[in-house]
Amino acid sequence: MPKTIFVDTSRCTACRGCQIACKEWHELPANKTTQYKWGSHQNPQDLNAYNYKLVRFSEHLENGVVRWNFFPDQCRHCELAPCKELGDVYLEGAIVRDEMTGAVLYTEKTKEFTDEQFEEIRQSCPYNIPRRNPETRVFTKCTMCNDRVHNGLLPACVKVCPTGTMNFGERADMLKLAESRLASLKGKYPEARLADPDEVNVIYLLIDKPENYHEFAVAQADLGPMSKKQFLATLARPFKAMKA
Amino acid sequence: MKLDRRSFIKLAGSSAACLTLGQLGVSLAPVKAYASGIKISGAKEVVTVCPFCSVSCHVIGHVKDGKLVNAEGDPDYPINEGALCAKGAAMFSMTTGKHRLQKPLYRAPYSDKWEEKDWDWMLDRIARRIKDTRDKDLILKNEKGDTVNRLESMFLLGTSHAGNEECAIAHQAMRSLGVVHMDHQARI
Amino acid sequence: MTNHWIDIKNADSILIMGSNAAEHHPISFKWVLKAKDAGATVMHVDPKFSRTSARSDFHVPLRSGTDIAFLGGMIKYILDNEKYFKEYVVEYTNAALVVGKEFGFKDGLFTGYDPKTRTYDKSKWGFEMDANGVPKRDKSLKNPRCVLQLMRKHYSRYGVDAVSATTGVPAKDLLKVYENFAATGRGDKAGTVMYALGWTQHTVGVQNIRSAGIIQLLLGNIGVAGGGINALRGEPNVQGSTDHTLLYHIIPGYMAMPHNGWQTYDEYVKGNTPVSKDPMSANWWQHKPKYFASLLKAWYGDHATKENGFCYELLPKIEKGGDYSYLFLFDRMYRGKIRGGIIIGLNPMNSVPNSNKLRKALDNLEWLVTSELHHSETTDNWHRPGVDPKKVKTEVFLLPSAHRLEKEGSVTNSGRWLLWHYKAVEPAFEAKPFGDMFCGFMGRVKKLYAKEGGKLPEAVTWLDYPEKYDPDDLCARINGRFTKDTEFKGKMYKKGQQVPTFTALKDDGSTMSLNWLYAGSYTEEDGNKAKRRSTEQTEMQKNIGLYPKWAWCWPVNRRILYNRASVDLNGKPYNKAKAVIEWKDGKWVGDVPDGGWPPMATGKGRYPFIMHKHGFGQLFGPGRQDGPFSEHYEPVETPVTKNLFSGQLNSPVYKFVSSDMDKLCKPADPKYPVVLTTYSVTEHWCGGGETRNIPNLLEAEPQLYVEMSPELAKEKGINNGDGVVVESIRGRVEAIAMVTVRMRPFKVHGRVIHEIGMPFCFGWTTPGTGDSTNRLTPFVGDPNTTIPEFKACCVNIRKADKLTELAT
Amino acid sequence: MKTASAQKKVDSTLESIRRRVPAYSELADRFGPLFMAEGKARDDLRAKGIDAPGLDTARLVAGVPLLVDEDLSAWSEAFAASRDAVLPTVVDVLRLDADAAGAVTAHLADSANLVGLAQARIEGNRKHFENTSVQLGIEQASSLLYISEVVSGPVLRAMVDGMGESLSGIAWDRGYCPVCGSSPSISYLSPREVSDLDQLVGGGGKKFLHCSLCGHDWRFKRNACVSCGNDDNQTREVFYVDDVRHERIEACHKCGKYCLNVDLRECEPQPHLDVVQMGLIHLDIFARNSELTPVTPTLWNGLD
Repeated sequence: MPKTIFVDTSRCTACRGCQIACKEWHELPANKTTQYKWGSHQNPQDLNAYNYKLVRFSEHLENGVVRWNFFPDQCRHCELAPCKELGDVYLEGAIVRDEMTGAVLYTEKTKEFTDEQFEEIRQSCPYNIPRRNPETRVFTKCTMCNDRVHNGLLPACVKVCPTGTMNFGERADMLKLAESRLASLKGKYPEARLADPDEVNVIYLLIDKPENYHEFAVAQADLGPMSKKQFLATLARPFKAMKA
Repeated sequence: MKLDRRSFIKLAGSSAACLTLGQLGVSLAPVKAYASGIKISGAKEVVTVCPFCSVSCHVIGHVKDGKLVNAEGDPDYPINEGALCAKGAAMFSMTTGKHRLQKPLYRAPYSDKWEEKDWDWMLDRIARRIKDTRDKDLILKNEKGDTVNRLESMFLLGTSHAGNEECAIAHQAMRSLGVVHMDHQARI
Repeated sequence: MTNHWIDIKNADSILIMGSNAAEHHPISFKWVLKAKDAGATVMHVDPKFSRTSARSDFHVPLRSGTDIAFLGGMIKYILDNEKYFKEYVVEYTNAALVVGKEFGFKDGLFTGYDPKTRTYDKSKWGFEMDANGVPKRDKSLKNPRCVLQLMRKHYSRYGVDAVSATTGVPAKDLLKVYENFAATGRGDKAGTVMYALGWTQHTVGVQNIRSAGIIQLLLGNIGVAGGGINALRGEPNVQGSTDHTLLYHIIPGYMAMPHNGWQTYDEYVKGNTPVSKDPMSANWWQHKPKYFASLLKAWYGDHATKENGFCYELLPKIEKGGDYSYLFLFDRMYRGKIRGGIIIGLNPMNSVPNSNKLRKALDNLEWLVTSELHHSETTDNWHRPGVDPKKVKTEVFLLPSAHRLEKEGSVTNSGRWLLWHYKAVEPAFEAKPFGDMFCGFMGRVKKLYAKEGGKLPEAVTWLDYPEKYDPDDLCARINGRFTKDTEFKGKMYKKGQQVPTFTALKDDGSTMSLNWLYAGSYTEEDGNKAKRRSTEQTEMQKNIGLYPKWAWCWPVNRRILYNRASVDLNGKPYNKAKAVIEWKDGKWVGDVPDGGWPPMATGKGRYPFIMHKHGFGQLFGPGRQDGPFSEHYEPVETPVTKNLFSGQLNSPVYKFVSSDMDKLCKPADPKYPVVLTTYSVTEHWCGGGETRNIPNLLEAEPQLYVEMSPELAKEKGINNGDGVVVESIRGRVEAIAMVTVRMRPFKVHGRVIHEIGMPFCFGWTTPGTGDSTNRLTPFVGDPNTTIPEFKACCVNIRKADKLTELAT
Repeated sequence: MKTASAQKKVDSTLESIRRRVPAYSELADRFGPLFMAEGKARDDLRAKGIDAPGLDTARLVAGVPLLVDEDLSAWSEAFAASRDAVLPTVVDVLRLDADAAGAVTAHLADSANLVGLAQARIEGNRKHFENTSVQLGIEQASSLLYISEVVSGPVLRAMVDGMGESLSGIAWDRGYCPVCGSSPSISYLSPREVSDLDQLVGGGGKKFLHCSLCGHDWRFKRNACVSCGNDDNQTREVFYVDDVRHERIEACHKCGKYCLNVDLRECEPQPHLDVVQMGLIHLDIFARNSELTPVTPTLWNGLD
């Protein structure tokens, strides 16, 4: 049974403790950020080689009332991960999945992917997560703190969270928690939902429409009659991959 | 209630009464071998108070070899109950960050640089400056002839970062010198 | 805070106004949400939608500087709809007192106004006395000159329409807040007010808070669990530094600073000790001479004797009515009248208004001592951008100071709890506590005077001052000691032993104490109570979250001030479910009561507001500089030309200075049509010095921004992320536009007024991040406190052609 | 720490001990079955329901634990059930010779004897164990004490589980258990508290002491020695393997005692507190080498 992170965005206050704890645990350097042509509290602007985790800020007016949504974005550690499926086509074992924890991991070998292959793999991710370290060329993203988890420890972002937004445990337990939180919030927030709970191991509870959080809060919805699983599998087919 | 504490814990507290693994023929050799190969070190846990807002959350600092290695909310303080906000949680980096001043610095009039000095040199010079200023400017009587003993040309600004004891002696020092221009964060 | 952090959970209604508690006191919000979870309504009234708004039940945007209009409307609502707690109002407030005939109010001015001096003659605002010198009371509240009737008349002008047109808050939102909060005007409900700098930083700051005080007294919310007026004090030990008084106008323990009108000890005592002829009034300040004498005794030790007025004559005397706060200090410095000084743990070149003037003023010093953790815009002012250091004469001393974790001592939290912090590590590098610095130079100055003599040397040489900084000993001295063998309450104390409580203090020289409020905190019997960590409590205490054995709280470990107002005349709690104290079997149980007298009904009781001369909560507050009732005045820089409540546009008594750099724009100046408010950022601490140096925090909030509504952005042709220039009549600041729906345009006086908001945590010593926002703000101050008006001024904003202060 | 299933926790804790440090495999193999049997007995008793002892606040205020003076024969059925579930495994684990095993089994077959031993254990009546050992021909009284503890454990633990809230509400700041009076075998720092309250939740980290006999956990001051109450920063110390900060020795240099401590804020899944001690003997070795003695002697920290 894999491990799962449950992200309850209804509790998030955007304190960014998780974002900073992630950097500290992985010893990632600070980016030089600016507000110029950006103008947002969301900094850095996007995930990058030094930010595996980023709190996204999104706001809109709804009947004159401000809605301000916070979304601590990170890799979803998909049950069937398109990045891995596609990566395996080019270089088997560069992207691996830890069967015990369910973490999808980018190994040192990922530096051998070409830039085109990286771009395809990035495109294959329904959540736009993969990034590449420009110096080492290794792919980067959230590791679910796999080393910590193997030692019986919580991921750094979960450990630091002061609001109960970040939760971690057995997939079944997290699903149960997610469902119960959803049930209690549904009344007040009719738009409340879980984002792709069947496909991923980082499950977000949203209380507003997904597009009001972030373009990639859920996997793209217009997939026609195909199930998401089928879609992801299609993506990973060699033919399709080469065409892309 | 015929029992006192001593009697009901004497069994649990007595190692003589306790079975050992050796008595069961279990060998601890592998564990002892493992234990001899690991490094264990000690740390102190010190209760302090977060230096930011006036909720004054209590913090347990972990100190190893005289250095702060970790800080966590004090779960026993009934107000924060172990929680800390983002700034409080960053206290560790703030105390240890590279931005800290290392030595007393002196900038001479019209100079374009700082010079490193020692504390005694600085304090001697500051004391001289204060005394000269006071002797030159202390106003013993105002225009009406009232005794006022005021040193208007010297001031103290700050600080709510100081502890109560520091504030008490700061105030006492300033009043003895005649300082009346005195202010700090409470007014901004 | 009249109450304390945990007590917020007891509230039924929470009005957060002038505070962004969730972002700036995050842990306080834990208790807000605990109350919310138990059914309380949480309301946030603030110009900007913040994370506090997001977690409240609802947010009401209000134009900066119009809080009194908003609250005046609530007072009118409470009076018109009889929502006040009648018994409480009659028995415990001065509602029934009859005001003297000289008092009046006309077109924005109270009687006694002198336009030449811009001051009021407050003697015109006195109460009518009976033959015994006791204030006349009309408990029927029918007398047209009783406080309640005068108040009714005063606030009759604050109808919803005028309030709405002034504040920009739609009528329905006003009523939503009024109804909800006024519903606590009964014994079994409580409402609390949480405010911070959003209320104090105005030229009407004190009256903002007075308005809330009036509301809370009307609703019977003072002294009760879940009630009170709660200042969320921002700075780390600002409660303690106020109690121990790094301020010009008072001396430790909230006693007046001597002025030239009080030439002798006796004159001081006479001028400062209130006398009440009412046997029911405790008039606690009648004991002031004991506290004052003990303080002087602590300062001058054996040299202070009853015969020499405890060395009173050595003390400096301010000029009566003189102001020596930042505002006037920096003005005098700008005019070259200040020779030198000390700035520690403070960055006024960034965090005090009109930075351009201040920065120039600082150049005029001959010498400056600073003590900091790091370089700041103040320590390094002499080489700021655009200045040639070779032309700056100031001799600057910069001493590395110890962080709180690097020293031990006590601090006082917002709920008045005295808390000990232990030293965790040695100070980094050569840093030392501020205490070492003070002892270091004072010891030297004393020696110099002993050796060389000089002016009034005994003021320094006679000082009983520690040679080495020893926080534990000082903490004990703050509590106070007997200076000779003394019997107190049947117990013998030796000379040098700790006094057990402030009632042991005397004015005959037999006791010393650095602060009477802290007497009882460090005793022979219990040692240093700041170190207590017991969570022991009775069921009654547990019920409302009182921890009487955790640390200690001033005064006398009383956790909720004025708690005798939480019970009826028989000593029974108005709110049985959340009782604070109760008279049971001939004694008080629960919190430490405000004085141990039996309940009022016994005839041996005292009125509950013991710190006021007459013993009543002051609906009518004749002690303030700007009037006994609050009154709406526009900010000094205002986007409107008239005040809908009177002909008086601004406060008639606000403080200002008038150098060539203290310009103010005219009302509704077309050149500066936009309202600016300033605030803190969660990721940075105040002026930002510490946090700007933490790379990961700077990554998260890297640069100075200005939050503005999409409507204003459109009007000005500004896009999100554009570099902009914000200008006031005093200065210009570069920032990046952050266009956000969290800022809303206001409909004021029938037209749209825009407000923008900026943080003030960035400075030039962290290159590329921006520089002081306070170059824009005006240095005008509240007439009572001289706290400057950071929260509202007028500016304009335009797209920048190029950026020089900000990295792009 | 209460969860749905004690067995599940025992299992995952054993697995984690084996995986992390192979040197503990032999211990895990030998004692694993016993922990599992205890866990099962406890789960079964709890499922069946078990009466709670009376809660006398006056006694508690005076510092007298609940079960002192309590007549345990009211629970003799539960003791019997626990005996049936656990005893065969204990006999096996202890490698008792056939005579001793037979004698013990026969003696404990009478529930009155079973209850008598439990009662003697709670009341600290060591003589009773010595006398009974002699009668039964068992070499060491400590074996009988151990057997009695293992058999009583599931009953007392199920009792504590069943009392739940009422127990956590009592005020108790002493270093011994408010239920049975025993000293703690280990302490832990509580995990973060996530409730339905939409707020900054407590950061956890509260210290709880875990009773060596009945498994009750009670709150204790974070910064005080369990044994002597010393709360001075300078004379208390924590020790841990570098980078494994969540498993530590809390030592008091004033009284020379130590107690192991696990920081549950860091742990996922949460360990079984009785089992986890078996995997921390390397800390006991360090503590003993540093001239410290455990607050409570256990099978794991005797080290010979």
